[in-house]
Amino acid sequence: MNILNLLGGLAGMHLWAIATAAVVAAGCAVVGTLLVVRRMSLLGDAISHAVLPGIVVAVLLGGRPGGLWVLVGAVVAALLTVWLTQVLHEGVGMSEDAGAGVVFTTLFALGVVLITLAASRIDLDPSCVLYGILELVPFDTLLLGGVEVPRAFLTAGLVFLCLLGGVTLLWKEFLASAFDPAAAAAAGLPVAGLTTGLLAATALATVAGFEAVGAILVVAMLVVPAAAAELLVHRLHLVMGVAIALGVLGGIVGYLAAWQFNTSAAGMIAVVLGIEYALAVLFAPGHGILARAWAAAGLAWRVACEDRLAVQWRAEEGGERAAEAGVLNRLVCLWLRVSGRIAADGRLLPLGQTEAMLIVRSHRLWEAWLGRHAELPLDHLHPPAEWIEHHLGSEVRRRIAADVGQPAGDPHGRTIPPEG
Amino acid sequence: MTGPFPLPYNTLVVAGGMAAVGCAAGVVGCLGVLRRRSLAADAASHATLAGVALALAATGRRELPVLLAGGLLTAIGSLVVLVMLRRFTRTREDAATAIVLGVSFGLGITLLSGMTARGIPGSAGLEQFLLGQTAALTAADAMLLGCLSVAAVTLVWVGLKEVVLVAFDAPFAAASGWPVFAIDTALVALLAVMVVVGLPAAGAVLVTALLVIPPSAARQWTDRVATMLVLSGAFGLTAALVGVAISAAVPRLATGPVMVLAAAAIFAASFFLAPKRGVWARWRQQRELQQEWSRAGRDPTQAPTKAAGRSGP
Amino acid sequence: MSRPQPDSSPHCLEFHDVTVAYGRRPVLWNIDLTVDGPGLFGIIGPNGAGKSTLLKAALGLVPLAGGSVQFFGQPLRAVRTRVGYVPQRETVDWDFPVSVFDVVLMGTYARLGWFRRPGPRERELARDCLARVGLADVANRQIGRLSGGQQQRVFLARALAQQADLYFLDEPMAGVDARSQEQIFAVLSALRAAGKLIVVVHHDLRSASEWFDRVALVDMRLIATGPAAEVLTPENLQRTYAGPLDVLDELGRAVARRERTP
Amino acid sequence: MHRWTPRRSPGRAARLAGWITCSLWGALWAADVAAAPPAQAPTPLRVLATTTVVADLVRQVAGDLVALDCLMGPGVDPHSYKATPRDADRLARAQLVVASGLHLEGKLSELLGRLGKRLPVVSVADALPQNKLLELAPGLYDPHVWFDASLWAGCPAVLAEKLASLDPVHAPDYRRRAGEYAARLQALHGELTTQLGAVPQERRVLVTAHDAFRYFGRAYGVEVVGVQGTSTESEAGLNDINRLVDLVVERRIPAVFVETSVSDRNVAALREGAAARGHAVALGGRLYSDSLGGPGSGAQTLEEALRSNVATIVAGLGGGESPATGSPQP
Repeated sequence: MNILNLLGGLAGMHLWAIATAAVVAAGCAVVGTLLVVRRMSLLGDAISHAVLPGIVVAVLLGGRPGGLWVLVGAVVAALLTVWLTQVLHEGVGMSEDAGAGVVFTTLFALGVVLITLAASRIDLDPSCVLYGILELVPFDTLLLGGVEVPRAFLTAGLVFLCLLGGVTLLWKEFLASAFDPAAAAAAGLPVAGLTTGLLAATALATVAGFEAVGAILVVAMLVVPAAAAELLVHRLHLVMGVAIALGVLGGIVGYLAAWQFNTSAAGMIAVVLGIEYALAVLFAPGHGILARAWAAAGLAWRVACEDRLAVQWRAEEGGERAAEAGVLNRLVCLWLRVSGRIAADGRLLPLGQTEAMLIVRSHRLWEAWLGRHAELPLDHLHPPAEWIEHHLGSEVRRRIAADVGQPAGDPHGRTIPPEG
Repeated sequence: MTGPFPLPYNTLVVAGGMAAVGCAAGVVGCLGVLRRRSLAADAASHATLAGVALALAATGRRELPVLLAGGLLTAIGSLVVLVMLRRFTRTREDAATAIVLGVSFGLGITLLSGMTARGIPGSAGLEQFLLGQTAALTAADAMLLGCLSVAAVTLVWVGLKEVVLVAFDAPFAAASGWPVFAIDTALVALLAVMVVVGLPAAGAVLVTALLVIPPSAARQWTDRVATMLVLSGAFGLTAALVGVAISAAVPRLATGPVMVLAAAAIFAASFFLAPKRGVWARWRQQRELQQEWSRAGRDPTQAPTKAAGRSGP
Repeated sequence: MSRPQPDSSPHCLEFHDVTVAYGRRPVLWNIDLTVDGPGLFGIIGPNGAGKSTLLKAALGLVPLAGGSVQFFGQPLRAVRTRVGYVPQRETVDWDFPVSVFDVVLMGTYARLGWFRRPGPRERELARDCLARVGLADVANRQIGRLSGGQQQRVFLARALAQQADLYFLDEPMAGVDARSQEQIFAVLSALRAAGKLIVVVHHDLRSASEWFDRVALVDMRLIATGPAAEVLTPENLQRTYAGPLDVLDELGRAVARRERTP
Repeated sequence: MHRWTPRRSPGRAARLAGWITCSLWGALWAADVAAAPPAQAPTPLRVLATTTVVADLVRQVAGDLVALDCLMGPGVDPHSYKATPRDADRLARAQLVVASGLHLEGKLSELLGRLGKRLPVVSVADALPQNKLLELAPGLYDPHVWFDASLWAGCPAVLAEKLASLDPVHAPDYRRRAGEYAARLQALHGELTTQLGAVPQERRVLVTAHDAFRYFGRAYGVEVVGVQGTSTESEAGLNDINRLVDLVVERRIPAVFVETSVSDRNVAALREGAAARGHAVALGGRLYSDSLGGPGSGAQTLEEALRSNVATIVAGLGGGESPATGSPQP
């Protein structure tokens, strides 16, 4: 039974399960982005634990798992968590994370005790809270317009739409309070209200996800896509879009992988989200590990080429001849020849000549600047100039030249080539 | 053979094991809270599940030491990943902790479920590590937990001044030559050991409570680290014993969660009643100050005699 | 321990072509500075000039991108116990459960080494240091219950307990009431009289000229150094506080992004 | 700064994600209609049994006339069963789902009730007369009915009728085999009763890891106690273990038993507690409770499992004079 067989013989059921996972992931991504950006991820973790007693009490009072009352119970439990953490923080000056730690572990323990005490009357069992039953969601359906729609999908879909709607409506408020809460409050935005709203939304997303992937794995869905998106793009609305996409993708690939390896879908989805995050760390444009390694290699190559040109220019200027041997040097010479900067015998061609002149000019101008602005003895000037020559552009060179009074020679007396 | 007091054997064994774990968790937890590493311990505790599953898959044996050893490996592994995330990525610490927590727990469940689906013998019972299986503690288990707890507390007492120095003022510690990163790593490793020792007691999800609640309660009573350690150990021990007692009295009640609730009760009491820091004490102080001012207000010459509370900057 | 003779011995403190970068962005460029004891040496410059970074780089709290720092002619590792440090106040959680006396005792930990507990000799020393900064009466109070000035003096007492020959103080006068400033300065003068070298990061120009024997003007690079009277001239101050910073900023960004400046 | 997603206004990025979800939903609606199961299956009926016990029942009643698949393998505890996507796939493919019923399968049983609308489902134990069942709590019955062979004998007929309605061609075979199997079960019932008679009355106390043997106790006059409750979900409390240690010591019970699908740490703690009170309790052996043995275990059918259980119990509880320290059979 390989993947193709799965897609071919699909009885629609797997698609419903995947769709549910995707919608839950999307809802979590919407809220998760704001949590991660406002450094409240651990509140997301706390809430996903603390909703348990809220849910259990709601079910004990007769609410159906996944029904309206359970949503209310969870939101109340979430807000209680946040309020208690605040009371501890202001009451006795406990740090936020220790306070949250005390509150959510206590509430979770209360939830577990309630479940075991009332085990006979309700069919909630502790491990189903932790696992979720995504696989069996398609069997619990409602008739909607002639089509059997899983109840969990409807709940999750509804939650996703109102989260998306709420966030899009209050977009600028969330953006302002996320970026700089103090300024937003000063500008009259109800930052406290927005925060409470965000945490209530987190509780909603947790409950929507609770039945599908279990309370704990909702943490993965809340935080991981948003954290990965934050590495890839830098505008808040893009981060949210990418987070939704990563969440949905994680849900789909996770479910298929779970089918392939015959294991829990919720667990595999969390693992796939983890892999997505690792890939984001690796391939993020700009500051990703590969991007940084690529840029470092690029710089090293540029420095080697420019040093070679400068050495050649100084040799032709009658200065010291330092022909470096070595593999890198041969590679650089090969490239310089191919790119028409030096001739076959190593002499500078016009293109090489102008570039080399600019490098030496940067070098000697920087030595002049250091001589003037920093108390450095003569023999200390060369190493910093050797480093800065590769980073000085024409406009800044012009400013330095003006600042040091257009000197003809550098502090060592060698002439500074013109800008040309 | 009824012992000196007619407590059943199992209750004694469980009480002994859990008392040691509760006390050690309280003591080590103090340093975790002071160094703001307790939520990293939460991530480590969720990671133990994957370790337990791997240990069973690798060795096929179900004895507690084997499973706990597996749990320790992944707990420390998750803390290493956490450090690497903080150093090599732009992701902030709270998000990184949540990532490690969520993904490692997901991995644990994936492994467990995969093994059960493949009918690997004994994998069915591993869920007990999620919520703790205290009542089924045998003497050998209790002995193991006891020794680890005593070792942890001794380590804390021996290296106390180094850890407190680093927790209080890391730059000063580094400047005066202490290897701050090494001391931090040792503390986090000790937290991971305590997470694993606490696993059978409270389970992967609640073991953080044993490391966070007693120290937070102890902090309300004292301004000295040494006293805080002793108090936190005592609170952890008391919570454990109360949890065991209740679990022995009421049928069908798991010991782990009850221990956590007992610790929470102790914390609540400390939160309100502690002298100086407690809410009631502060409220009383506030009221006295207002009364003095109002009296002074009526009689301008008689300013308040003693400056109550802290003379703020 | 014999005190090094000023002329023949190596410099108390020597920065040799020190460059410091946060991430890839340089904040201190090629600092070359030698300081001889004893005396009060001020590091002066505008905010964000990298003054306290220079201090932290010397103590190894921030990695050096280039160059080296020597203490009494040796690397810091060899002479750790001869160097005292007073960090900035906001680096610490003032709700931490320790008393004033405990904090000062921490100054003695370095000489005690691993696992040994402070004994009566260390306690006596701590009490003496507390007396020297005039805080003997609040020894058992939790540090959070002190004023800003008192907290700063606790840090100073802790440094005294290190019994060092060279002291680094990072903005000791920031946010401190006038009376405490005088008390701190009195202690520093006493140290100078005892032949110690005290290096202080300071931002207030007015008090700089009267307090310090020698100063260094720093703004991402070393502008001038020497006796306070000669260095604190209007021309130097103008170069420090209104110097051509934009060049260094542009360069810093270019280096960070591995590109050329525009 | 390289940017791989085009610059969009806030609403449009979110709408893009919304659009993806909708198109996904549309595609699945079409796939659902196209892949509806064909009405009448010419090939053998695809039957999915939930537990190994139920699978054995289907095998006995239908033999090779149906393509039988079992959801939970040997050694899997039905109370805490977690479906994987592939299990859900097997559920959806089945033409008839046979479950044990009375909420044995935990969360799954509730969903099987709803699945009934789209797919024929039969819970054999639900059909048994309620007056014969043991009530744990109002409306909640002990689901372990297969330990009373005579009671379980009522189930083959229920299954046969369901199979007949779905596969009328073989209806007579189903009814005949159901009748034969019911008769064999009744005979087995008698046989087990006589075997257990060998154990003296005061030693007939069966202590096991979880409370699955109430029907067995009622049927064969054995007092039954489980460390954990009827569902392995509710974790054993210290109170339960202490209570059992007292029972084992006072009644001087020679052996206690572990089960294939339940963690045996509870029983280990129980034996240690009793030993501390000076009463050495042997480990009587491993019983088959919620799941039968795997291939080659000698207990693949219910009959073999019951016989193996009784043999282990008789050996453990002292059919002879001294409590034989039975080595735990696989």
